[in-house]
Amino acid sequence: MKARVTVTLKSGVLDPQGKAIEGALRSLGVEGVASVRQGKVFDIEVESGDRAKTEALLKQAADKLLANTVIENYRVEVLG
Amino acid sequence: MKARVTVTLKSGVLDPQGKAIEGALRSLGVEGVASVRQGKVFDIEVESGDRAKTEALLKQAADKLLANTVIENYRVEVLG
Amino acid sequence: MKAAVLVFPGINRERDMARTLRLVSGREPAMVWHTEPELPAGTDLVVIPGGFSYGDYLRCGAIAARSPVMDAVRTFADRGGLVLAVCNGFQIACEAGLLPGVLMRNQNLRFICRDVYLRVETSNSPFTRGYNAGQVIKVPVAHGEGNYIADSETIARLEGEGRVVFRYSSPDGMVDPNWNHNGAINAIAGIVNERGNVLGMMPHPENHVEAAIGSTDGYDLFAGLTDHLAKAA
Amino acid sequence: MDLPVIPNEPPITPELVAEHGLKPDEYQRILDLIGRAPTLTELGIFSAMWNEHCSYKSSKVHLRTLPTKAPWVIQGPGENAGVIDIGDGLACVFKMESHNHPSYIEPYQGAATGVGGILRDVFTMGARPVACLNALSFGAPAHPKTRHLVSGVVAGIGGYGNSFGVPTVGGQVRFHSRYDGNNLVNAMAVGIAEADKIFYAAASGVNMPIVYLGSKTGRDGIHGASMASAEFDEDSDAKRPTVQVGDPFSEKLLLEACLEIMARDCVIAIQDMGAAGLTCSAVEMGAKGDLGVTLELDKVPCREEGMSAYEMMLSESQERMLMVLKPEKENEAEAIFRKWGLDFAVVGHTTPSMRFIVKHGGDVMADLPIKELGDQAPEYKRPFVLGEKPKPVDATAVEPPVGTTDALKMLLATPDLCSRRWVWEQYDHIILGNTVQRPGGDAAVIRVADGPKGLALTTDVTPRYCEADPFEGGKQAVAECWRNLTAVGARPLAITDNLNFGNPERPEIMGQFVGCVRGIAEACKALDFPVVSGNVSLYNETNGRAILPTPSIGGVGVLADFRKSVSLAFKSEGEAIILIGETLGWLGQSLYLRDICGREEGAPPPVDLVEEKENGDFVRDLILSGAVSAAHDLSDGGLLVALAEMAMASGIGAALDAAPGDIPAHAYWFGEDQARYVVTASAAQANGLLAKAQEAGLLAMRIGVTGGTALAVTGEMPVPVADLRKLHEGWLPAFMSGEVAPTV
Ligand SMILES: Nc1ncnc2c1ncn2[C@@H]1O[C@H](COP(=O)(O)OP(=O)(O)O)[C@@H](O)[C@H]1O
Ligand SMILES: [Mg+2]
Repeated sequence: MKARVTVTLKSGVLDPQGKAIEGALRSLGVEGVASVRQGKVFDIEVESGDRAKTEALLKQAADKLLANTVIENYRVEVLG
Repeated sequence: MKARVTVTLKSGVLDPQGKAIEGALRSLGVEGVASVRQGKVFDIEVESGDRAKTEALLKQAADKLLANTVIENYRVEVLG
Repeated sequence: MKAAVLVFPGINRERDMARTLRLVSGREPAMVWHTEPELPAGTDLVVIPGGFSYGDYLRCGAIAARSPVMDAVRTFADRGGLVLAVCNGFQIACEAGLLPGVLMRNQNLRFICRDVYLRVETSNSPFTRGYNAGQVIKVPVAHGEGNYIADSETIARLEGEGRVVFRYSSPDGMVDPNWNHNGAINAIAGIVNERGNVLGMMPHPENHVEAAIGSTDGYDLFAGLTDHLAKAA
Repeated sequence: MDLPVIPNEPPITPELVAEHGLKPDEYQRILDLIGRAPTLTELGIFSAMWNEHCSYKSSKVHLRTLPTKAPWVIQGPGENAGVIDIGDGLACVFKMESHNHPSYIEPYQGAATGVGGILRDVFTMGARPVACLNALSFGAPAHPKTRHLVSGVVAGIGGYGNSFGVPTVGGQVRFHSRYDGNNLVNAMAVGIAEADKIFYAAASGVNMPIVYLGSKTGRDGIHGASMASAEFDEDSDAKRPTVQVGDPFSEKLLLEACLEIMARDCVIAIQDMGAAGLTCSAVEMGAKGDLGVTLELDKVPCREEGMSAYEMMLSESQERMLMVLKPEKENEAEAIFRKWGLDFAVVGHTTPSMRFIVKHGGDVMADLPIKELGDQAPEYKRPFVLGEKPKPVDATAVEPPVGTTDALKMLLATPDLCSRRWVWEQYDHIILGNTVQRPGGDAAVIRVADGPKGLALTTDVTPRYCEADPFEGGKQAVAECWRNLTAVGARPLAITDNLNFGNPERPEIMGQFVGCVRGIAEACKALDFPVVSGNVSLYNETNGRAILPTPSIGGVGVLADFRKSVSLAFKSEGEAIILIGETLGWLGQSLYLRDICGREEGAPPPVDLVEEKENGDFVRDLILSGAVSAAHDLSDGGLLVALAEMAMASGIGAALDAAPGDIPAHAYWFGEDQARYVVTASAAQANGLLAKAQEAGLLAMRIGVTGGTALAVTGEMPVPVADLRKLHEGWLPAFMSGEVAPTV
């Protein structure tokens, strides 16, 4: 099955990259962006064909490695 | 408005990060992951309240900065 | 001193560290591969060196922090063993939960290699007993993600308990945004854990221990450690 | 001979031949050689082996004229990298290579994989890399793509080298509108090995296993026939050839694994997979060892599904190696590679047949004569015209638009003379703990092992000189390189060259190439400074407009004791400043003439190689005997710029005597006469030094004294060194952040 894990910074955690991107967009003449926060996505292919199992597996992957839960949240979507 | 730009590697482009993560998951005992490809998300707040305008603005931002279109694809979603 | 230098795939300053430990203490450190479940018997100092463990892919230090050897390091630190974590080592220590906080991208988003000035905040630590509090030393940095960040509560605790050991400063010891090259909160360059036996720092004292190669300002960190361990033994 | 049966392979059409970059007469040569029409895979293999990049077909006849021998040369051109003896049983292995086109398409990855490629060339020979350098040419700052390219290329070089763990200690950066559509990225790597443990590419022994090591093969960088191959597929987007992505982490593992199996004596032959990947490496291994090679592509570790033989043979996936292992050591080697998490597969074997045979899916996809693939590549004596030599510029006829100090301030803030700190601070230049002289000086100096031996390293070329007079420009590039090594006290040993030019099919471009090579050869001979490795990059042009001829020269010198090297910074107050060499005030092609007077013209300064050698040997002796406290060679910008650099490096100022009356002041201060150095010495040592020079029949004169915090030319307003620094350090960061460059 295919799935996607999306990892984003918790609100309140500073995001220097996002800030820099805001600035860079402005200097490129892209006007009207109020704020940017950067995160990660992981497109994952899983051997199992079972939705619930896949979800559990990816929660495990996210907790153990993909996200740093001190500063990040994650979301798992099984795409099928 | 809130929107999300998702940037992923084009298929066929080597993803050293994804490869390293696959290996790490395996050695952490997370079994059953066939492949991982890593991408980026940008959660963006835009000043305008207009959906079409927002979309156009973010397409511009992605083309100019957020994505490296030589090796990456992107997708813009306006979340409202 | 019986030092163990951890080696993860992609780490690249382990030789620099080993050479410095040899130079200062006169003893060859053990090089310990990341899959080892245990540290060599009698280890009294664990060093997590700099580099790009696992290419710094995913997050700096994230994959290395989950290696088998890190369980042994945790046990060692819990028993009060000394751990020196430099640069990528600092990132690994944070990811492994040995130290609080996170190291984010440098404020200017670029890798920076240059000599910086550090104000030594306390000499009351096995890592800094070779210096005087308030002393300014010059050591190099070489990192892309050294911007120390933690929540305000953690920062307040670190400051309140005197656990900020090194701070980026001007040559005369003033904290000044112009001399804080990576944008770290409160110009934090190095911290210790609650117990004071784990030090994480971004700069590379191991690269400044010989006059012919730049400066000797990093020497006293290792000399102090050697001295401390000799007395403890 | 059985004709190979090639299913699903299209017939070869003239269009396909052209898309593979092969000329009709070259195709005819293929037909004559194999006696039948090639398969697509074979056509791909020929196009890879016979293209300019691999075969050097336009340049070979001229490259043969370069001096490549000296008693200290262990391996000259022809292997992955050159090897020289640096004494005490140690060898220095080094080479420079271009990654120009990929860096224009995708600056970060293009530059990164350029660094990766050259590092592999060095450790393939058994050397541990100890330093990297680079030479970068970008378009005009005002060109809309320039900033993006600078930012990506510099980050890519740093990104790869920093992670791999090698210090990047030097290089060059220049800007000129002639590089607008064709920026240049030349990367150099330097390694150290034991002199009797060098590894080569030539296979030996029949029926030896050929082993594939490193990362998996994907569809990276398959070029030439990209369009052609897409036509044969439904799924053409998924199979689209892609940009190569560098993986410094895997390369670091590959380094450690290779050095480990070399130390265990497992390796007979080794070749990295660079341009044209598997094709080039396998053919070279066989051809150099007078052996045939059979490859079984079904065994090649692939990253993607359904890769064809054609794709596997042409893939340029990075971080891969091919080896011939001692059969009895195969298991030991495999265990080491597995420990480092790398792929290991036996993909073929050597044969006595002198054929290059490629099998895939039970079919023979290629069956070609191996020697002819390499050795019988076409070789051209392309017609060339040597341009007319430009006339010298009469300095007395050049009206100075501004005063001396103002001109200095303006020059220090120009794109070509400003500080490159913004660049080299993104490179880890201190890792390994051996960097004695960091970027910013004349040559970098690194300690070898635990010392006291040191190496000096630099890259140099002045393309505007080469454009005006290729022969003098070629000479000058070598001479400046030699001079930079000398200025830190090193004995120059050998060079690597990276010859970047336009389209060689145009006689005037070929003329530039020939002129530069002749100049390089002449200087190398005169200075006893042989060429041991190099690379040629042609066709650097867009819409008929070529780059400036840019033969980058990378030089290596040795110091018996690195502690004897001196830097260019003034060391203390009250020291005599002494100029060594003759100053005629040569303004032709100078930066003063170009950037202050707006005239890009005239003959470049001639290089007197005898004088160059005498002055250099004299300065080196002074340095090694401890008679001078600082030394700096004179190049771009001339005398006053050099003095400003010495002041800025230390914060110590100087009081300088007025220009002597016999030449115009601006020509004295900014002329770019060659073979000159500035040194400083204590007042006590200065007289002895001047007497010694006189005895040797060399020109040396006291021109001022160090001290204070300003640079003061007699009769001019002194300028604070701090102000000079601000100007010098300001331009590049301001340009890169998108601010308007600071005005003077
Ligand atoms: N791309 C680069 N990478 C690293 N160092 C560089 C680069 N470009 C210039 N430098 C450093 O900046 C200094 C000045 O360069 P340059 O003006 O070319 O020196 P020179 O005139 O002595 O040849 C040198 O130390 C050089 O190594
Ligand atoms: Mg110089």
